[in-house]
Amino acid sequence: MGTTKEKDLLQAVIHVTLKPGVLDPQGRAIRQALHHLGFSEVEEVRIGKRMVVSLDRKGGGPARERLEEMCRSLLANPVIEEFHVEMGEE
Amino acid sequence: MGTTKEKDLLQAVIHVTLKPGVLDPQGRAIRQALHHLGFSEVEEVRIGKRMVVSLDRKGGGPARERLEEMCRSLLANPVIEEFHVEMGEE
Amino acid sequence: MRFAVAVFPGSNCEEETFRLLSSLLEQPVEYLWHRERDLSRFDCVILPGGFSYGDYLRCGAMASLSPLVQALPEFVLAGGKLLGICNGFQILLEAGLLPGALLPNRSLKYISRKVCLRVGQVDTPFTNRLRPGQVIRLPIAHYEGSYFADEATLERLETGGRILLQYSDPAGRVTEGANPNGSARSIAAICSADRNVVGMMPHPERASEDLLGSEDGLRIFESLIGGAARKAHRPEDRRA
Amino acid sequence: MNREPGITPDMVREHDLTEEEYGRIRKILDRDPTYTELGIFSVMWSEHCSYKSSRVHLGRLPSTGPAVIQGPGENAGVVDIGGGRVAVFKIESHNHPSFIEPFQGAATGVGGILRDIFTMGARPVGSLNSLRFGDPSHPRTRRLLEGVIGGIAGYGNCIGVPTVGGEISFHPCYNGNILVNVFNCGIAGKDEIFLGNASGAGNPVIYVGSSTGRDGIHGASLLASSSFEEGGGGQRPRVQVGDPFLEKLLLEACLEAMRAGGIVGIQDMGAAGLTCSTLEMAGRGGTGIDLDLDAVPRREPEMSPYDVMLSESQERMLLVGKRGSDPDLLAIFRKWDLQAVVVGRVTDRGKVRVRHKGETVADLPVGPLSEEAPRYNRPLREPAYLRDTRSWNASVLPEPGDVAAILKDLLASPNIASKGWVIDQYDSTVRANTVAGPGLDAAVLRIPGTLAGIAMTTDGNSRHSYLHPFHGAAGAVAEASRNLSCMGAEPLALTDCLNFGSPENPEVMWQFQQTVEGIRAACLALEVPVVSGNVSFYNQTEEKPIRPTPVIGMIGSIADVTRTGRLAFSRPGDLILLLGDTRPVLDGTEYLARIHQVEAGSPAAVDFRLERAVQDTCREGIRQGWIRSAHDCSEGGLLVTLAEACFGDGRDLGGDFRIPQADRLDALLFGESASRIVVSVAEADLKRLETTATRFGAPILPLGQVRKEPVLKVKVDGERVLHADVESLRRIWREGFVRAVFGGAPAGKGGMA
Ligand SMILES: Nc1ncnc2c1ncn2[C@@H]1O[C@H](COP(=O)(O)OP(=O)(O)O)[C@@H](O)[C@H]1O
Ligand SMILES: [Mg+2]
Repeated sequence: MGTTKEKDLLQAVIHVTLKPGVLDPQGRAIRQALHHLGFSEVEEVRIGKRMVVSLDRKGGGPARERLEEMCRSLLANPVIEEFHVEMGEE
Repeated sequence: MGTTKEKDLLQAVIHVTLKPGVLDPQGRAIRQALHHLGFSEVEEVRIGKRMVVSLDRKGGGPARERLEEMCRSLLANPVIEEFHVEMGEE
Repeated sequence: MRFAVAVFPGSNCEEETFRLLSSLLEQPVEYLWHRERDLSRFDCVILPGGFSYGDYLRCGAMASLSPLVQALPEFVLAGGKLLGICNGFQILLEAGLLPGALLPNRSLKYISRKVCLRVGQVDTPFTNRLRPGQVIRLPIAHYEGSYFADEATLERLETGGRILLQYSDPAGRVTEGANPNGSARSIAAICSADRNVVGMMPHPERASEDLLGSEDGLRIFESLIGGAARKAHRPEDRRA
Repeated sequence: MNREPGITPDMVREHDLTEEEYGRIRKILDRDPTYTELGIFSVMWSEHCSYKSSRVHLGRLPSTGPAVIQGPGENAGVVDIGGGRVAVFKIESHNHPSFIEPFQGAATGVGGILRDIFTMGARPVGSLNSLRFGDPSHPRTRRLLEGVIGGIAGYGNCIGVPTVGGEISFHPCYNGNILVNVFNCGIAGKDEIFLGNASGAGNPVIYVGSSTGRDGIHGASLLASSSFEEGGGGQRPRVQVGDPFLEKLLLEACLEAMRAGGIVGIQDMGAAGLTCSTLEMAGRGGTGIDLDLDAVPRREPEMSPYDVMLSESQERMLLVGKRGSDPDLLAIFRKWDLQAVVVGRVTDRGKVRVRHKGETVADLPVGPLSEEAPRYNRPLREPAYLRDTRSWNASVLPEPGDVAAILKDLLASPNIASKGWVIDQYDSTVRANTVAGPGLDAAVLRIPGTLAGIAMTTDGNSRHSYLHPFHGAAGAVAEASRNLSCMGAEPLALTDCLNFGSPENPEVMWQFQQTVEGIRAACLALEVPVVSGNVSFYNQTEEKPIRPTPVIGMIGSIADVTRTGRLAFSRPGDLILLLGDTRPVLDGTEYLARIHQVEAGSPAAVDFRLERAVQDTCREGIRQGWIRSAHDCSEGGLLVTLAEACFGDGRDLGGDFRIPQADRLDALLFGESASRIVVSVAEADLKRLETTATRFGAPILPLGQVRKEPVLKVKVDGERVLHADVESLRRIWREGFVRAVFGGAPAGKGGMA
C-alpha cells in the first residue's frame, strides 16, 4: 500500500454495507449453505462491498472529503446502504 | 460488536478480493464513472466483498480456523480470489 | 442412453431439457434432486441452466457443494458423460471438474440474445455431429459468462484440443467484436482432458425446434445419442 | 384490553383516516380501536386496498363472457383457453417504490405480480411491463431507467420466467413520478385453480416463506394514498428488498403442495401483508381467523404487533390447510428449505382475532370491515386545459418539407426507436416456449406439450388519454386487441392498470371516470371482458398530476402456433396493402409533438365496426397462412410502420410504395388514426385477401410491393416523397433509444446486488 514513485498515490478502502434492518437475501442464502456444510455456529451473514480506491494525491482536494463525496454521489445507494471510508497508511 | 447476553456471539469480517491480474470490469466501470463525475484523481478501483459473519462461539472449534475453513470451502474461489479474516473485538 | 437432469434450488431450465430428451429424442430421462448421490443408473448427467441458489455469492458456488455434484468426480472417472449448460457450466468450474472461472460480462449487463459460434473440436461425445469450422447459432442468457483462466491453463486447453465453441461473427471469424462477454480466447465451451465432461455457456436446449427459431442446438444432443431426433412440429409451408 | 398506546386525534390523522372514517370504526367496534386495530383499519381502508374512490366506477366495466372463469375480486383473473387449460393473469403498479429505489422497487413489483399468479395454482409463463419515464434528458431519468430495467431483469431472469414484452415511453409529466406497471400470465389446468379462501373452522393457517421485518410498513396507505414528494421525510417506509431466489422456492413448493392436496385456500402477502391476507381470506370464506403473532417468524428484534401485522416484507404466503394435513404440507416446504409454521386457525366467529404474548391486540369483525368500508362518489369536473387543446386545428401547420428528415427524426424518438438496449437484458427465451418474444406487436408463447399458444400485450397512449380520456382509453383497448390480431391471436380478455393523480382532484376524477367509460365502450364493442386490474392514484408531484395513463394488458389464444403472424416483410415481390382506412387527423400524434412541439387536438373516436373488420380479416389471413406479414399502425403513423416492416431479422428488404393522396401529406404519412394494419401477401393470394376483406367488411388499399433492394421508396399521387436507404433508417432506429437516454454509449455502474 501507499505511494509509488511517479505519482503521489494514496490507497483507501471504502466499505459499503446494507443499513441495519434492510433484508440481505444473499447473506441469508449463504448462512443456510454454511449450515448445510456443518458450520452450524453461524448465526448471521451480511454481505457488503469493499472497494479499494487508488488516488493521485495531487488531483482534487483533501482525500477523505473527496472519497466521501464519491460515496454519496455514486458508490453507495443512500436509500439502503451505508459507507465507511478507511484511509490507507502512506 | 462483540457479545450479546443469550448466546456468546462473536463477529468477524471476511474480506474477499480478486487476485492481482484478474480483470475487474466492475472496478474499471466505476473508475470511468467517477472520472465522468469529475473525480479525475482516481487511478484505480478494485471491487471485493466484505462479509460480516456472526458466530455462536459455543458451537464449532476455534473461531479463526473455522472461518478460514468456511472461506476455503465456500466463501472464496481460489482460482480468482484471495481472502482475509479479521476477528472482531469481543 | 439413460439421462439424469439435475435439479438444484433455483434451476430454471430443467423442464425444457427434460422435455427435449424425452419427447424429441425419446430417451429415458429422470430428474435428479440435488441431494441424491447415487448416479449408477445413468450414462449421462446434465446440469441445466438457471440461478442455483439465486447465483448468490458466486454463480454455481453453493450448488457445487451439493451431494449430487460431490458424487460427480467418481461418475466421470468411470466414464460417465457430463454436460453443464450455462449455470451448469458455472457449477462444473466451481466444483473443479473443468478449469477456470466465469466473471461478469464485460458490459456489466445481463445479455440475452442469439450469438454465432464457431465449432472447434468435434471429437467429443457432445459435438461429433458438428463439423469443425461450422458456424451455429444459439441463444445466450447470462450475467456471468466471461470465461477466465490463467495463461498456462488457456494454453493447455488450446493445445489439448479442448476448446469446443468460440464466439464468432456469422462468417466464423473469431474476433473481439463478436465476443459478447469478454471471454478469454472467445471461449464459449470447453471439455475435460478425458473429453467426457463438457461445459458451455450457450443454451442448445432453447434452439432445438424450428418453431423457436433454430435447430442447431439439437446437434449437441444428437451427438450424444448417436442418432437423429424425432421431427418436432415443423411449420409447414405457410401457403395453405 | 392491552398495553398499547391510546388513540389520539393526531394519531388518526397520521393514519390517513378522516374524522368521519374514524367514527365508522368506533361504530363497527362499539368501542375505541386498539393501536394495532387502528393500523389495520388504516391499511384496509386505504385507497390502495379499499378502492374507495374508484369502486363506484369500476363496477361499470363488463366482466363476464363465455370464457371467463374468474373475474375481478380474486388475486388474478382466470380465462378458459381450451384444451382443459386456463390462463391466469393480472397487471399491477409499483410506481412509488420504483421512484424511491428503482432497482428494488421494480424487482419487488415483479415479485408481487408473480405471487398473484402462482397463488392461484398457475405456473407463470410470461411477464410484460409497461413503463413511463420523464424527459429523457432529465438528470434523473437515466438512473431511474437503468435501475428499473435492472430490477425487472434481475428478478425475472433469476426466477426463470421469461420477460417477453412491454412498452416504454417518455414524457416530462413523469419527471417526478415514473410508472412501473408489471403484468404476468400463468397457465393452469381448469380444475387446478386455488382461491384465497379460508374455509372450514379448525383448519390450520400456515405462514410460509421469508421472515417478517419492518419493511414497507404503511407502504399501502401512506405511499399510495398521500401524494409523494421527494425528500419529504417523515414516516418513509423502509425499502422492500426482493429475493427472487426465495420466491422461486416458494413458487415450486406451492405448486408442489397444491398438487399434493391438502390446501384449502392460499393467498400471497402483498400490500398490507398479514392484515390484508387474513382479512380477505376470512372474508371470502365467510369465516374468522385466530392468529398467534408469537408464532410468526421475524427478522428483527422487538417488533410490535402493529409492526408484524402491517409489514410488507416480500416473498411470504399464507395458506389454509385441511385439518390434519399440516405435517405433510410442512414437509414439502422443508424440502425446499422454506420456513413454514402454523400461525393460527380458521374459526366460525366471523372475526379476525390477533393475539400477542397472550393478549388480544385486535378483534375485528370481518364482514363489516369491508362492507362498511368507505366508498366515495367524488366530485368530477372537466379539466380546464381541454378547452385549449380541443380548439387546436391542423390548418395552422405548414405542409411538411423533407419527409425523409421527418421519418428519421421519428425513428430516433425514444418512444418509437428500437428498445433493443432493454430487451437484451431480459431473458425472453427461458423455458423454451417463446415463439414470438419482445419487440413484436405481441408476444406468443407455446403451451408446453401442445401446438396451441397464448399471445399477450400491454398498450396505452397517455398523450391520447390526456387529450381525450374516453377515446384514449378506448383506443388502448382497440390497440391491444389489434396487436394480438397481428400475431394471429383471438383476443380473450383484459386486465387494466389505471394510473392517475389524486382522486380528490375533481379534474383527475373526471379523467378517471371518462377512462373507465372508454374502456367499457371498447370492451362491449369488441366483446373482450375485464377480468382483473389495478388502480394507482396519487401519481403526482407537488399538486401536479401525471397525465391519465390507462394501461391495457390483453391476452389472446392461437390454435396453432406454427401459424403465428410475423411483423417483417419476408419475400420480394409480395404485395403490401393497408387494411383499414386513413383519416386525416394529426391530433395528438408523435409527429406533432416531436416535429412541431405541439400536443393538442382531439384524437378521433375508434370506429369499432371497422376495427373488428380489420382485425378479423388479418387473423383469418394469418390462420390460413396467406398473410405473410402484419404490423399495425400506431405511434408515428403509416410511414414508421412501413419502415419497421422493412427491418427484417438481419436481412433488410425494401419497399416500393405508390399511395394516393388523401388530404394533407403529413396526415397521410404520420397520422395515427386507429384500426389500420399493414399486411403483405403473395401476388397469387391477392384474391383471397380481397374476398376475405369483403366478407368482413374491411376496406383495403394497395400500397406497394416488397423489394429485394433495401430501399424505401414512396410516391404519393405520382410524386416521389421519399427515397431512403433501409440500412441507414435501421441504424437510426436501432441507436435512437440509447442516444436519447444516454447521449451515446451507456456506461452503467453495474451492481453486485
Ligand atoms: N381497474 C380495475 N379493473 C378491474 N378490476 C380491478 C381494477 N382494479 C382492481 N381490480 C380488481 O380488484 C381486486 C383487488 O385488486 P388489488 O387490491 O390490486 O389486488 P391485490 O391486493 O391482490 O394486488 C383484484 O381482483 C383486481 O383484479
Ligand atoms: Mg394479490
